[in-house]
Amino acid sequence: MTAVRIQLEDFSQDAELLALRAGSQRMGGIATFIGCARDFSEGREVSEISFDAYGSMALVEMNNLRSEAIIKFGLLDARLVHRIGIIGAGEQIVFIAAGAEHRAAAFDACRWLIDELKQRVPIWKKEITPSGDSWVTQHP
Amino acid sequence: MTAVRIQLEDFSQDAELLALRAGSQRMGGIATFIGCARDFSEGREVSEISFDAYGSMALVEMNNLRSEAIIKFGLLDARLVHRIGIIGAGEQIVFIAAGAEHRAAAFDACRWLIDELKQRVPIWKKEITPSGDSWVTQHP
Amino acid sequence: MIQILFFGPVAELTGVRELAADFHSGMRLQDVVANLQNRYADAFRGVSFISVNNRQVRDQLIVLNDGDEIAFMAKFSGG
Amino acid sequence: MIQILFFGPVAELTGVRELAADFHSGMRLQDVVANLQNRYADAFRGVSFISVNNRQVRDQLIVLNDGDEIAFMAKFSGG
Repeated sequence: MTAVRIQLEDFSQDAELLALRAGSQRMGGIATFIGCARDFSEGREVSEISFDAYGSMALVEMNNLRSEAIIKFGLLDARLVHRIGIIGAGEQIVFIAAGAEHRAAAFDACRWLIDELKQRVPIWKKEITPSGDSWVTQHP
Repeated sequence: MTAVRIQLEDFSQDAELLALRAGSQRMGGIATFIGCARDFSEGREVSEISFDAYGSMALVEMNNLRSEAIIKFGLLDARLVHRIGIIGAGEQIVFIAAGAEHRAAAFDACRWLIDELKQRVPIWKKEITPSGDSWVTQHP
Repeated sequence: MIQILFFGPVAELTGVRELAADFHSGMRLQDVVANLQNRYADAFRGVSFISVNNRQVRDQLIVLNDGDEIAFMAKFSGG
Repeated sequence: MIQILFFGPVAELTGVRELAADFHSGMRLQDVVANLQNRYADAFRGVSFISVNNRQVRDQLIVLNDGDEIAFMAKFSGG
């Protein structure tokens, strides 16, 4: 299971964290972020979200983000997983984990990774609602 | 499985996050923190860590922290789990999860919760090293 | 051949996800852009980023190579 | 009876985790503290917090009730 993936299937945090922790017993703090599909957005009910990605470029960008974060924050390791396809309300979309010796670096890196992912990774989401579908424009 | 626990056994993030997400499909962002036992601290190898807790007071404080965080950061839910007993190098010690509509509140709350837990919850750690044991004094 | 890719909101407006364009020596990115902008005016109003071979490119004067993969992309909204 | 608890580094120095003290009407926290500080001088140098019934207390003049649980605690180091 590679550290950076784009996949249709759901992910397991237990499996991801086991893989993250396997690399080093010097890891004192792990910060993770899980993005989920909300059932309500911009005043409308959302039944599911459809994700499209430019897979090859998204993987390049996600791998770059991981490498940059490891250097910038002095991480011991980091993982990024993004799902594509149709994701129902309440389901998991994205997983980020950053492991460091101490918690400050882990938190800073995790937040930076999800912020940058939203800016730099070519993935697009369409909200499917009872009153029609619409592509989402990111509000940073 | 209650949202705030002190226990000997290891915990599963998958189980904790399933419980966290069960409460609301409006949860767009979940930030978690996992603290692990490092194999090295203050220049010494650490083989395991022994935790002692004032269980009843620790539970009161952890429940207070959860309630305060939910109000202070507008969370949809939060969970705190702390292990006690003997924990080997590389193993998990503490789990914090904060779920909110948007990620900023989730990150802020998760970080606040682990910072406050270290200040307010009556738990003590002793590092067991090849050259002897020593109680840890917190460096905030 | 130059491979042209559309995704998400852009693909929805072009109605296609992939196109091929004939390559000719000295061909520049701006040549491909001008041609497609003409054909897919609506879709191109939503294009914010262009990549060549998985790398974002701002300078449309760059010279293309045979086999290049060009993507026209709306603002990202993953995560 | 007043129940007295020690944990972690404090318990290691007192050599006990629990003690019971006779309760008498009008008894104040400072009475318990003075008595124990005398008996366990070493351990008490490491005491940073005192709780009565799971709640931190700073005012040692508070009057105790029969059945109160008092804990003497070093600085916390959980997490």
